[in-house]
Amino acid sequence: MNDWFPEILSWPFLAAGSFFYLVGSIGLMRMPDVYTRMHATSVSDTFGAALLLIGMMITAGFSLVTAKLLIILLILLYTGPVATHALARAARYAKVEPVLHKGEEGSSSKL
Amino acid sequence: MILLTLMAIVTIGVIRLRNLFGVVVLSGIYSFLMASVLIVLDAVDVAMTEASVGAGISTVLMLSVLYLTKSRESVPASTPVFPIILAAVTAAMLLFGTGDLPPFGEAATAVHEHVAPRYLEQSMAETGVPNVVTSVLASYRGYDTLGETTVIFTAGIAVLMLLRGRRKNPKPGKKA
Amino acid sequence: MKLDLILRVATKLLVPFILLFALYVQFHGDYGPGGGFQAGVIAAAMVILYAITYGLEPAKRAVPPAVAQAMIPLGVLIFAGTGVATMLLGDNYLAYNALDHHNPVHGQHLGILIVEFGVLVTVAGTMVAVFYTFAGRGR
Amino acid sequence: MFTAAAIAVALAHVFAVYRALKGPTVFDRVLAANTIGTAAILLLAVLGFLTERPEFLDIGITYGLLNLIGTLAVLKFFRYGDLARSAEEEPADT
Repeated sequence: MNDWFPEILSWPFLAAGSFFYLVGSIGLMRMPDVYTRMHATSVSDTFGAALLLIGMMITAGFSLVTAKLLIILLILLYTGPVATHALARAARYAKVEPVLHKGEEGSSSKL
Repeated sequence: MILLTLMAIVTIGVIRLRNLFGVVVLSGIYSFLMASVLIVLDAVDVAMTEASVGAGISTVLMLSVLYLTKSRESVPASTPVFPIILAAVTAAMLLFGTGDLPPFGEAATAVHEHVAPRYLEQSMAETGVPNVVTSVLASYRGYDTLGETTVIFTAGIAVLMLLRGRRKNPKPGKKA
Repeated sequence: MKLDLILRVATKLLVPFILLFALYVQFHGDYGPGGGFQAGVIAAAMVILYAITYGLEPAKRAVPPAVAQAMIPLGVLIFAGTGVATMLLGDNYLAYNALDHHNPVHGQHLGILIVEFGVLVTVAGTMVAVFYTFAGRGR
Repeated sequence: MFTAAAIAVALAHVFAVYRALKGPTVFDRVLAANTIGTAAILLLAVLGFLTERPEFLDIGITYGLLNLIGTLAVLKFFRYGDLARSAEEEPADT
Protein backbone atom coordinates (compact mmCIF):
# COMPACT_ATOMS: atom_id res chain seq x y z
CA MET A 1 0.00 0.00 0.00
CA ASN A 2 2.59 2.55 0.98
CA ASP A 3 5.33 1.20 -1.17
CA TRP A 4 6.97 4.58 -1.48
CA PHE A 5 7.50 5.07 2.23
CA PRO A 6 10.61 2.89 2.77
CA GLU A 7 12.09 4.25 -0.43
CA ILE A 8 11.76 7.83 0.71
CA LEU A 9 13.00 6.90 4.16
CA SER A 10 16.09 5.16 2.78
CA TRP A 11 17.14 8.02 0.54
CA PRO A 12 18.72 10.21 3.24
CA PHE A 13 20.64 7.22 4.54
CA LEU A 14 21.94 6.31 1.10
CA ALA A 15 22.84 9.89 0.28
CA ALA A 16 24.62 10.44 3.58
CA GLY A 17 26.39 7.10 3.26
CA SER A 18 27.62 7.91 -0.24
CA PHE A 19 28.77 11.32 0.93
CA PHE A 20 30.74 9.94 3.88
CA TYR A 21 32.19 7.20 1.73
CA LEU A 22 33.44 9.71 -0.80
CA VAL A 23 34.85 11.93 1.95
CA GLY A 24 36.73 9.02 3.46
CA SER A 25 38.15 7.97 0.12
CA ILE A 26 39.29 11.49 -0.70
CA GLY A 27 40.93 11.54 2.70
CA LEU A 28 42.68 8.29 1.85
CA MET A 29 44.02 9.94 -1.25
CA ARG A 30 44.95 13.35 0.11
CA MET A 31 46.23 12.86 3.67
CA PRO A 32 49.97 13.18 4.24
CA ASP A 33 50.94 10.01 6.12
CA VAL A 34 49.78 6.53 7.10
CA TYR A 35 48.19 7.40 10.41
CA THR A 36 46.09 10.26 9.12
CA ARG A 37 45.03 8.09 6.21
CA MET A 38 43.85 5.44 8.65
CA HIS A 39 41.94 8.16 10.43
CA ALA A 40 40.28 9.14 7.16
CA THR A 41 39.30 5.62 6.15
CA SER A 42 37.69 4.99 9.49
CA VAL A 43 35.02 7.47 8.38
CA SER A 44 34.25 5.57 5.22
CA ASP A 45 34.68 2.10 6.65
CA THR A 46 32.35 2.50 9.59
CA PHE A 47 30.07 5.48 9.09
CA GLY A 48 29.68 5.41 5.34
CA ALA A 49 29.33 1.65 5.11
CA ALA A 50 26.92 1.51 8.03
CA LEU A 51 24.70 4.23 6.60
CA LEU A 52 24.65 2.63 3.16
CA LEU A 53 23.79 -0.76 4.61
CA ILE A 54 21.09 0.70 6.85
CA GLY A 55 19.59 2.43 3.83
CA MET A 56 19.55 -0.85 1.95
CA MET A 57 18.00 -2.60 4.94
CA ILE A 58 15.16 -0.11 5.00
CA THR A 59 14.57 -0.66 1.31
CA ALA A 60 14.66 -4.43 1.64
CA GLY A 61 11.99 -4.52 4.31
CA PHE A 62 11.77 -7.35 6.78
CA SER A 63 13.22 -10.40 5.06
CA LEU A 64 16.22 -12.69 4.76
CA VAL A 65 18.03 -9.98 2.84
CA THR A 66 17.84 -7.72 5.85
CA ALA A 67 19.34 -10.43 8.03
CA LYS A 68 22.21 -10.90 5.62
CA LEU A 69 22.80 -7.16 5.42
CA LEU A 70 22.84 -7.04 9.21
CA ILE A 71 25.43 -9.83 9.26
CA ILE A 72 27.57 -7.94 6.77
CA LEU A 73 27.24 -4.78 8.87
CA LEU A 74 28.29 -6.61 12.03
CA ILE A 75 31.24 -8.22 10.27
CA LEU A 76 32.36 -4.86 8.90
CA LEU A 77 32.05 -3.17 12.26
CA TYR A 78 33.94 -6.04 13.83
CA THR A 79 36.81 -6.63 11.44
CA GLY A 80 37.47 -3.06 10.36
CA PRO A 81 38.76 -1.73 13.67
CA VAL A 82 40.70 -4.94 14.30
CA ALA A 83 42.48 -4.62 10.97
CA THR A 84 43.16 -0.93 11.50
CA HIS A 85 44.51 -1.60 14.98
CA ALA A 86 46.88 -4.25 13.65
CA LEU A 87 47.90 -1.95 10.83
CA ALA A 88 48.67 0.96 13.15
CA ARG A 89 50.66 -1.28 15.48
CA ALA A 90 52.65 -2.77 12.65
CA ALA A 91 53.36 0.66 11.20
CA ARG A 92 54.49 1.92 14.58
CA TYR A 93 56.65 -1.18 15.02
CA ALA A 94 58.25 -0.62 11.64
CA LYS A 95 59.09 2.91 12.78
CA VAL A 96 57.02 4.82 10.26
CA GLU A 97 57.11 8.32 11.67
CA PRO A 98 53.98 10.45 11.64
CA VAL A 99 54.26 13.80 9.94
CA LEU A 100 54.27 16.36 12.70
CA HIS A 101 55.02 19.62 10.91
CA LYS A 102 53.13 21.21 8.13
CA GLY A 103 56.04 21.70 5.81
CA GLU A 104 57.16 18.07 5.85
CA GLU A 105 55.84 15.86 3.09
CA GLY A 106 55.56 12.09 3.31
CA SER A 107 56.98 9.82 5.96
CA SER A 108 60.62 9.63 6.80
CA SER A 109 61.17 5.90 6.69
CA LYS A 110 61.40 3.95 3.49
CA LEU A 111 60.02 0.49 3.08
CA MET B 1 33.72 0.01 -17.49
CA ILE B 2 35.50 1.51 -14.54
CA LEU B 3 36.46 -1.80 -12.97
CA LEU B 4 38.21 -3.15 -16.05
CA THR B 5 40.25 0.02 -16.40
CA LEU B 6 41.24 -0.22 -12.75
CA MET B 7 42.25 -3.85 -13.28
CA ALA B 8 44.47 -2.86 -16.18
CA ILE B 9 46.07 -0.12 -14.06
CA VAL B 10 46.67 -2.51 -11.17
CA THR B 11 48.22 -5.06 -13.52
CA ILE B 12 50.64 -2.47 -14.87
CA GLY B 13 51.44 -1.55 -11.27
CA VAL B 14 52.17 -5.19 -10.47
CA ILE B 15 54.55 -5.37 -13.42
CA ARG B 16 56.33 -2.11 -12.65
CA LEU B 17 56.72 -2.52 -8.89
CA ARG B 18 59.95 -4.05 -7.66
CA ASN B 19 58.99 -4.42 -4.03
CA LEU B 20 57.48 -7.89 -3.81
CA PHE B 21 55.41 -7.15 -0.68
CA GLY B 22 53.70 -4.43 -2.62
CA VAL B 23 53.14 -6.90 -5.45
CA VAL B 24 51.42 -9.32 -3.07
CA VAL B 25 49.10 -6.61 -1.78
CA LEU B 26 48.37 -5.39 -5.29
CA SER B 27 47.48 -8.87 -6.48
CA GLY B 28 45.04 -9.10 -3.59
CA ILE B 29 43.47 -5.87 -4.84
CA TYR B 30 43.43 -7.33 -8.34
CA SER B 31 41.48 -10.37 -7.24
CA PHE B 32 38.95 -8.17 -5.44
CA LEU B 33 38.40 -6.20 -8.63
CA MET B 34 38.22 -9.40 -10.65
CA ALA B 35 35.50 -10.74 -8.35
CA SER B 36 33.53 -7.52 -8.73
CA VAL B 37 33.76 -7.80 -12.51
CA LEU B 38 32.54 -11.39 -12.33
CA ILE B 39 29.60 -10.22 -10.22
CA VAL B 40 28.74 -7.68 -12.88
CA LEU B 41 28.82 -10.52 -15.40
CA ASP B 42 26.39 -12.53 -13.20
CA ALA B 43 28.86 -15.37 -12.60
CA VAL B 44 28.08 -15.66 -8.92
CA ASP B 45 29.78 -18.97 -8.16
CA VAL B 46 32.96 -18.05 -9.99
CA ALA B 47 33.04 -14.73 -8.16
CA MET B 48 32.74 -16.53 -4.86
CA THR B 49 35.64 -18.79 -5.77
CA GLU B 50 37.73 -15.82 -6.82
CA ALA B 51 36.91 -13.98 -3.62
CA SER B 52 37.71 -16.84 -1.30
CA VAL B 53 40.86 -18.01 -3.06
CA GLY B 54 42.24 -14.63 -4.08
CA ALA B 55 41.56 -12.74 -0.89
CA GLY B 56 42.24 -15.37 1.71
CA ILE B 57 44.49 -18.15 0.60
CA SER B 58 46.70 -16.88 -2.19
CA THR B 59 47.90 -13.84 -0.23
CA VAL B 60 48.98 -16.04 2.66
CA LEU B 61 50.63 -18.61 0.41
CA MET B 62 52.49 -15.96 -1.58
CA LEU B 63 53.73 -14.42 1.66
CA SER B 64 55.00 -17.75 2.91
CA VAL B 65 56.77 -18.29 -0.40
CA LEU B 66 58.20 -14.80 -0.07
CA TYR B 67 59.70 -15.80 3.26
CA LEU B 68 61.84 -18.34 1.43
CA THR B 69 63.18 -15.89 -1.13
CA LYS B 70 64.32 -12.30 -1.32
CA SER B 71 61.81 -9.52 -0.98
CA ARG B 72 62.98 -7.45 -3.93
CA GLU B 73 62.86 -8.35 -7.57
CA SER B 74 66.16 -8.09 -9.41
CA VAL B 75 66.34 -5.62 -12.28
CA PRO B 76 66.48 -7.49 -15.59
CA ALA B 77 69.77 -7.21 -17.40
CA SER B 78 68.45 -6.42 -20.86
CA THR B 79 65.22 -5.19 -22.37
CA PRO B 80 63.28 -8.22 -23.60
CA VAL B 81 62.71 -7.15 -27.21
CA PHE B 82 61.82 -10.48 -28.76
CA PRO B 83 59.19 -11.49 -26.17
CA ILE B 84 57.55 -8.08 -26.50
CA ILE B 85 57.27 -8.51 -30.27
CA LEU B 86 55.93 -12.04 -29.84
CA ALA B 87 53.34 -10.91 -27.29
CA ALA B 88 52.27 -8.01 -29.50
CA VAL B 89 51.84 -10.29 -32.53
CA THR B 90 49.84 -12.82 -30.51
CA ALA B 91 47.63 -10.09 -29.09
CA ALA B 92 47.03 -8.69 -32.57
CA MET B 93 46.07 -12.14 -33.86
CA LEU B 94 43.69 -12.68 -30.94
CA LEU B 95 42.10 -9.27 -31.46
CA PHE B 96 41.71 -10.04 -35.15
CA GLY B 97 40.09 -13.34 -34.23
CA THR B 98 37.54 -11.75 -31.90
CA GLY B 99 36.09 -9.87 -34.86
CA ASP B 100 34.42 -13.10 -36.02
CA LEU B 101 32.92 -13.96 -32.67
CA PRO B 102 29.20 -13.41 -32.11
CA PRO B 103 28.27 -10.42 -29.93
CA PHE B 104 28.87 -10.93 -26.23
CA GLY B 105 25.96 -12.47 -24.36
CA GLU B 106 23.91 -13.31 -27.45
CA ALA B 107 21.65 -16.29 -26.85
CA ALA B 108 21.52 -17.69 -30.39
CA THR B 109 25.05 -18.98 -30.64
CA ALA B 110 26.30 -22.51 -31.10
CA VAL B 111 27.60 -22.74 -27.54
CA HIS B 112 24.33 -21.75 -25.99
CA GLU B 113 22.15 -24.01 -28.11
CA HIS B 114 23.82 -27.36 -27.61
CA VAL B 115 23.01 -28.65 -24.13
CA ALA B 116 22.57 -25.48 -22.12
CA PRO B 117 18.78 -25.07 -22.69
CA ARG B 118 18.18 -28.65 -21.63
CA TYR B 119 20.18 -28.11 -18.44
CA LEU B 120 18.33 -24.92 -17.67
CA GLU B 121 14.92 -26.46 -18.24
CA GLN B 122 15.34 -29.94 -16.84
CA SER B 123 17.77 -29.35 -13.98
CA MET B 124 15.14 -28.53 -11.39
CA ALA B 125 12.99 -31.52 -12.28
CA GLU B 126 15.82 -34.01 -12.60
CA THR B 127 18.02 -33.15 -9.66
CA GLY B 128 15.85 -31.08 -7.34
CA VAL B 129 18.61 -28.51 -6.97
CA PRO B 130 17.68 -24.90 -7.76
CA ASN B 131 21.22 -23.71 -8.43
CA VAL B 132 21.95 -24.84 -11.97
CA VAL B 133 25.69 -24.36 -11.57
CA THR B 134 25.79 -26.86 -8.74
CA SER B 135 23.69 -29.42 -10.56
CA VAL B 136 25.77 -29.18 -13.73
CA LEU B 137 29.00 -29.28 -11.77
CA ALA B 138 28.21 -32.24 -9.59
CA SER B 139 25.71 -34.26 -11.57
CA TYR B 140 25.73 -33.72 -15.32
CA ARG B 141 29.46 -33.16 -15.42
CA GLY B 142 30.33 -35.37 -12.48
CA TYR B 143 33.29 -36.94 -14.25
CA ASP B 144 34.85 -33.54 -14.84
CA THR B 145 34.51 -32.61 -11.21
CA LEU B 146 36.03 -35.91 -10.18
CA GLY B 147 38.94 -35.07 -12.45
CA GLU B 148 39.30 -31.63 -10.89
CA THR B 149 39.32 -33.10 -7.41
CA THR B 150 42.00 -35.51 -8.51
CA VAL B 151 44.02 -32.61 -9.88
CA ILE B 152 43.85 -30.83 -6.52
CA PHE B 153 44.82 -34.09 -4.82
CA THR B 154 47.80 -34.54 -7.15
CA ALA B 155 48.94 -30.95 -6.73
CA GLY B 156 48.76 -31.13 -2.96
CA ILE B 157 50.66 -34.40 -2.83
CA ALA B 158 53.30 -33.04 -5.22
CA VAL B 159 53.87 -29.89 -3.17
CA LEU B 160 54.12 -31.91 0.02
CA MET B 161 56.62 -34.33 -1.52
CA LEU B 162 58.80 -31.57 -2.97
CA LEU B 163 59.00 -29.53 0.20
CA ARG B 164 59.48 -32.52 2.47
CA GLY B 165 62.22 -34.04 0.37
CA ARG B 166 64.34 -30.93 0.21
CA ARG B 167 64.06 -30.16 3.86
CA LYS B 168 65.96 -33.21 5.03
CA ASN B 169 69.22 -32.77 3.15
CA PRO B 170 70.47 -29.27 3.96
CA LYS B 171 69.10 -29.32 7.47
CA PRO B 172 72.31 -29.71 9.52
CA GLY B 173 74.27 -27.10 7.58
CA LYS B 174 71.56 -24.59 6.86
CA LYS B 175 69.89 -24.41 10.18
CA ALA B 176 72.03 -22.43 12.53
CA MET C 1 53.86 -10.94 26.83
CA LYS C 2 50.33 -10.59 25.55
CA LEU C 3 51.35 -8.56 22.55
CA ASP C 4 48.39 -9.00 20.28
CA LEU C 5 45.65 -9.15 22.85
CA ILE C 6 43.05 -7.52 20.65
CA LEU C 7 43.92 -9.72 17.71
CA ARG C 8 43.76 -12.84 19.86
CA VAL C 9 40.36 -12.07 21.29
CA ALA C 10 39.04 -11.02 17.88
CA THR C 11 40.31 -14.22 16.28
CA LYS C 12 38.88 -16.35 19.02
CA LEU C 13 35.47 -14.81 18.45
CA LEU C 14 35.67 -14.92 14.69
CA VAL C 15 36.85 -18.48 14.08
CA PRO C 16 33.56 -20.25 14.92
CA PHE C 17 31.65 -17.91 12.66
CA ILE C 18 33.99 -18.59 9.75
CA LEU C 19 33.50 -22.33 10.23
CA LEU C 20 29.74 -21.85 10.45
CA PHE C 21 29.79 -19.80 7.28
CA ALA C 22 31.85 -22.46 5.53
CA LEU C 23 29.26 -25.06 6.44
CA TYR C 24 26.52 -22.72 5.27
CA VAL C 25 28.25 -22.28 1.92
CA GLN C 26 28.69 -26.04 1.70
CA PHE C 27 25.18 -27.19 2.46
CA HIS C 28 23.37 -24.19 1.06
CA GLY C 29 25.26 -24.47 -2.20
CA ASP C 30 22.23 -26.09 -3.83
CA TYR C 31 20.17 -22.96 -3.31
CA GLY C 32 22.62 -20.09 -3.45
CA PRO C 33 26.12 -19.53 -4.72
CA GLY C 34 28.84 -21.74 -3.40
CA GLY C 35 29.73 -25.36 -3.11
CA GLY C 36 32.42 -27.69 -2.00
CA PHE C 37 35.40 -25.82 -3.38
CA GLN C 38 34.51 -22.46 -1.86
CA ALA C 39 33.57 -24.01 1.46
CA GLY C 40 36.85 -25.90 1.60
CA VAL C 41 38.82 -22.75 0.96
CA ILE C 42 36.91 -20.86 3.65
CA ALA C 43 37.45 -23.65 6.17
CA ALA C 44 41.15 -23.68 5.36
CA ALA C 45 41.24 -19.92 5.76
CA MET C 46 39.89 -20.38 9.26
CA VAL C 47 42.81 -22.63 10.20
CA ILE C 48 45.23 -20.20 8.59
CA LEU C 49 43.79 -17.27 10.52
CA TYR C 50 44.20 -19.22 13.74
CA ALA C 51 47.78 -20.10 12.83
CA ILE C 52 48.60 -16.49 11.98
CA THR C 53 47.32 -15.09 15.22
CA TYR C 54 48.22 -17.82 17.66
CA GLY C 55 51.30 -19.29 16.03
CA LEU C 56 51.86 -22.48 14.11
CA GLU C 57 52.20 -24.84 17.04
CA PRO C 58 48.76 -24.26 18.61
CA ALA C 59 47.21 -24.56 15.17
CA LYS C 60 49.04 -27.86 14.67
CA ARG C 61 47.65 -29.02 17.99
CA ALA C 62 44.14 -28.04 16.92
CA VAL C 63 44.37 -29.54 13.43
CA PRO C 64 47.26 -32.00 13.29
CA PRO C 65 49.15 -32.11 9.98
CA ALA C 66 48.54 -35.84 9.77
CA VAL C 67 44.79 -35.18 9.77
CA ALA C 68 45.15 -32.56 7.05
CA GLN C 69 47.24 -34.90 4.94
CA ALA C 70 44.82 -37.76 5.46
CA MET C 71 41.99 -35.50 4.32
CA ILE C 72 43.58 -35.05 0.88
CA PRO C 73 43.03 -38.62 -0.39
CA LEU C 74 39.93 -39.07 1.76
CA GLY C 75 37.94 -36.55 -0.25
CA VAL C 76 38.86 -38.20 -3.54
CA LEU C 77 37.88 -41.54 -2.02
CA ILE C 78 34.49 -40.15 -1.00
CA PHE C 79 33.94 -38.86 -4.49
CA ALA C 80 35.05 -42.02 -6.25
CA GLY C 81 33.34 -44.21 -3.69
CA THR C 82 30.03 -42.58 -4.50
CA GLY C 83 30.53 -43.68 -8.07
CA VAL C 84 31.37 -47.23 -6.99
CA ALA C 85 28.33 -47.26 -4.72
CA THR C 86 26.04 -46.28 -7.57
CA MET C 87 27.65 -49.00 -9.67
CA LEU C 88 27.00 -51.56 -6.92
CA LEU C 89 23.40 -50.40 -6.75
CA GLY C 90 23.03 -51.31 -10.38
CA ASP C 91 23.46 -48.12 -12.38
CA ASN C 92 26.23 -46.30 -14.19
CA TYR C 93 29.25 -44.78 -12.51
CA LEU C 94 28.25 -41.56 -10.70
CA ALA C 95 24.58 -41.91 -11.70
CA TYR C 96 23.02 -40.72 -8.47
CA ASN C 97 19.52 -41.86 -9.41
CA ALA C 98 20.38 -45.25 -7.96
CA LEU C 99 20.91 -43.85 -4.48
CA ASP C 100 17.18 -43.65 -3.86
CA HIS C 101 15.06 -46.09 -5.81
CA HIS C 102 11.75 -44.59 -4.85
CA ASN C 103 12.55 -41.03 -5.83
CA PRO C 104 15.39 -40.47 -8.28
CA VAL C 105 15.33 -36.74 -7.64
CA HIS C 106 16.13 -37.27 -3.99
CA GLY C 107 18.90 -39.61 -5.07
CA GLN C 108 20.35 -36.89 -7.24
CA HIS C 109 20.17 -34.38 -4.41
CA LEU C 110 21.83 -36.76 -1.97
CA GLY C 111 24.54 -37.67 -4.46
CA ILE C 112 25.34 -34.03 -5.14
CA LEU C 113 25.65 -33.32 -1.43
CA ILE C 114 27.97 -36.27 -0.85
CA VAL C 115 30.14 -35.41 -3.81
CA GLU C 116 30.43 -31.78 -2.75
CA PHE C 117 31.43 -32.93 0.69
CA GLY C 118 34.22 -34.95 -0.88
CA VAL C 119 35.42 -31.87 -2.74
CA LEU C 120 35.32 -29.90 0.52
CA VAL C 121 37.45 -32.45 2.34
CA THR C 122 40.08 -32.59 -0.39
CA VAL C 123 40.34 -28.84 -0.88
CA ALA C 124 40.49 -27.99 2.81
CA GLY C 125 43.06 -30.71 3.47
CA THR C 126 45.25 -29.63 0.57
CA MET C 127 45.22 -25.95 1.52
CA VAL C 128 45.96 -26.57 5.18
CA ALA C 129 48.70 -29.09 4.46
CA VAL C 130 50.38 -26.81 1.92
CA PHE C 131 50.21 -23.91 4.36
CA TYR C 132 51.74 -26.02 7.12
CA THR C 133 54.63 -27.12 4.94
CA PHE C 134 55.33 -23.63 3.63
CA ALA C 135 55.07 -21.90 6.97
CA GLY C 136 56.96 -24.59 8.82
CA ARG C 137 60.02 -24.42 6.60
CA GLY C 138 63.14 -22.70 7.72
CA ARG C 139 62.27 -22.64 11.37
CA MET D 1 19.50 6.75 -5.50
CA PHE D 2 21.16 3.37 -5.69
CA THR D 3 22.87 4.53 -8.84
CA ALA D 4 24.37 7.46 -6.97
CA ALA D 5 25.57 5.13 -4.23
CA ALA D 6 27.12 2.81 -6.83
CA ILE D 7 28.92 5.73 -8.44
CA ALA D 8 30.22 6.91 -5.07
CA VAL D 9 31.54 3.46 -4.19
CA ALA D 10 33.14 3.09 -7.63
CA LEU D 11 34.85 6.46 -7.14
CA ALA D 12 36.10 5.18 -3.79
CA HIS D 13 37.62 2.26 -5.72
CA VAL D 14 39.43 4.70 -7.96
CA PHE D 15 40.87 6.69 -5.05
CA ALA D 16 41.94 3.59 -3.20
CA VAL D 17 43.66 2.15 -6.25
CA TYR D 18 45.47 5.45 -6.69
CA ARG D 19 46.70 5.22 -3.10
CA ALA D 20 47.69 1.58 -3.54
CA LEU D 21 49.81 2.39 -6.57
CA LYS D 22 51.27 5.60 -5.20
CA GLY D 23 51.63 4.66 -1.54
CA PRO D 24 55.11 5.34 -0.24
CA THR D 25 55.03 2.57 2.37
CA VAL D 26 53.60 -0.92 2.29
CA PHE D 27 51.16 0.06 5.00
CA ASP D 28 49.51 2.51 2.63
CA ARG D 29 49.00 -0.32 0.19
CA VAL D 30 47.58 -2.59 2.87
CA LEU D 31 45.23 0.19 3.98
CA ALA D 32 44.13 0.70 0.40
CA ALA D 33 43.58 -3.04 -0.02
CA ASN D 34 41.44 -3.09 3.09
CA THR D 35 39.43 -0.15 1.84
CA ILE D 36 38.93 -1.82 -1.52
CA GLY D 37 37.68 -4.92 0.26
CA THR D 38 35.06 -2.90 2.11
CA ALA D 39 34.16 -0.96 -1.00
CA ALA D 40 33.79 -4.21 -2.94
CA ILE D 41 31.31 -5.50 -0.36
CA LEU D 42 29.27 -2.32 -0.64
CA LEU D 43 29.47 -2.41 -4.42
CA LEU D 44 28.17 -5.98 -4.37
CA ALA D 45 25.27 -5.04 -2.14
CA VAL D 46 24.36 -1.97 -4.18
CA LEU D 47 24.63 -3.86 -7.46
CA GLY D 48 22.50 -6.61 -6.00
CA PHE D 49 19.80 -4.05 -5.30
CA LEU D 50 20.20 -2.39 -8.68
CA THR D 51 19.78 -5.68 -10.54
CA GLU D 52 17.19 -7.07 -8.11
CA ARG D 53 19.33 -10.06 -7.27
CA PRO D 54 20.10 -9.87 -3.57
CA GLU D 55 21.76 -13.29 -3.43
CA PHE D 56 25.02 -11.50 -4.05
CA LEU D 57 25.13 -10.84 -0.33
CA ASP D 58 26.62 -14.24 0.47
CA ILE D 59 29.70 -13.22 -1.44
CA GLY D 60 29.81 -10.03 0.58
CA ILE D 61 29.99 -12.06 3.77
CA THR D 62 32.83 -14.09 2.27
CA TYR D 63 34.72 -10.91 1.45
CA GLY D 64 34.20 -9.50 4.90
CA LEU D 65 35.49 -12.58 6.62
CA LEU D 66 38.46 -13.18 4.34
CA ASN D 67 39.58 -9.58 3.96
CA LEU D 68 40.72 -9.65 7.57
CA ILE D 69 42.82 -12.75 6.98
CA GLY D 70 44.80 -11.24 4.13
CA THR D 71 45.42 -8.02 6.04
CA LEU D 72 46.48 -9.81 9.19
CA ALA D 73 48.79 -12.11 7.24
CA VAL D 74 50.65 -9.21 5.65
CA LEU D 75 50.94 -7.35 8.94
CA LYS D 76 52.06 -10.39 10.88
CA PHE D 77 54.68 -11.02 8.25
CA PHE D 78 55.95 -7.50 8.68
CA ARG D 79 55.99 -7.61 12.41
CA TYR D 80 57.80 -10.89 12.83
CA GLY D 81 59.13 -11.70 9.38
CA ASP D 82 57.56 -15.12 9.67
CA LEU D 83 54.04 -16.41 9.54
CA ALA D 84 54.60 -19.34 11.83
CA ARG D 85 55.80 -17.69 15.00
CA SER D 86 53.49 -17.07 17.88
CA ALA D 87 53.71 -14.03 20.06
CA GLU D 88 54.49 -16.03 23.15
CA GLU D 89 57.89 -17.06 21.84
CA GLU D 90 58.86 -13.45 21.25
CA PRO D 91 61.16 -11.53 23.52
CA ALA D 92 59.56 -8.50 25.06
CA ASP D 93 59.43 -5.62 22.65
CA THR D 94 57.52 -2.41 22.02
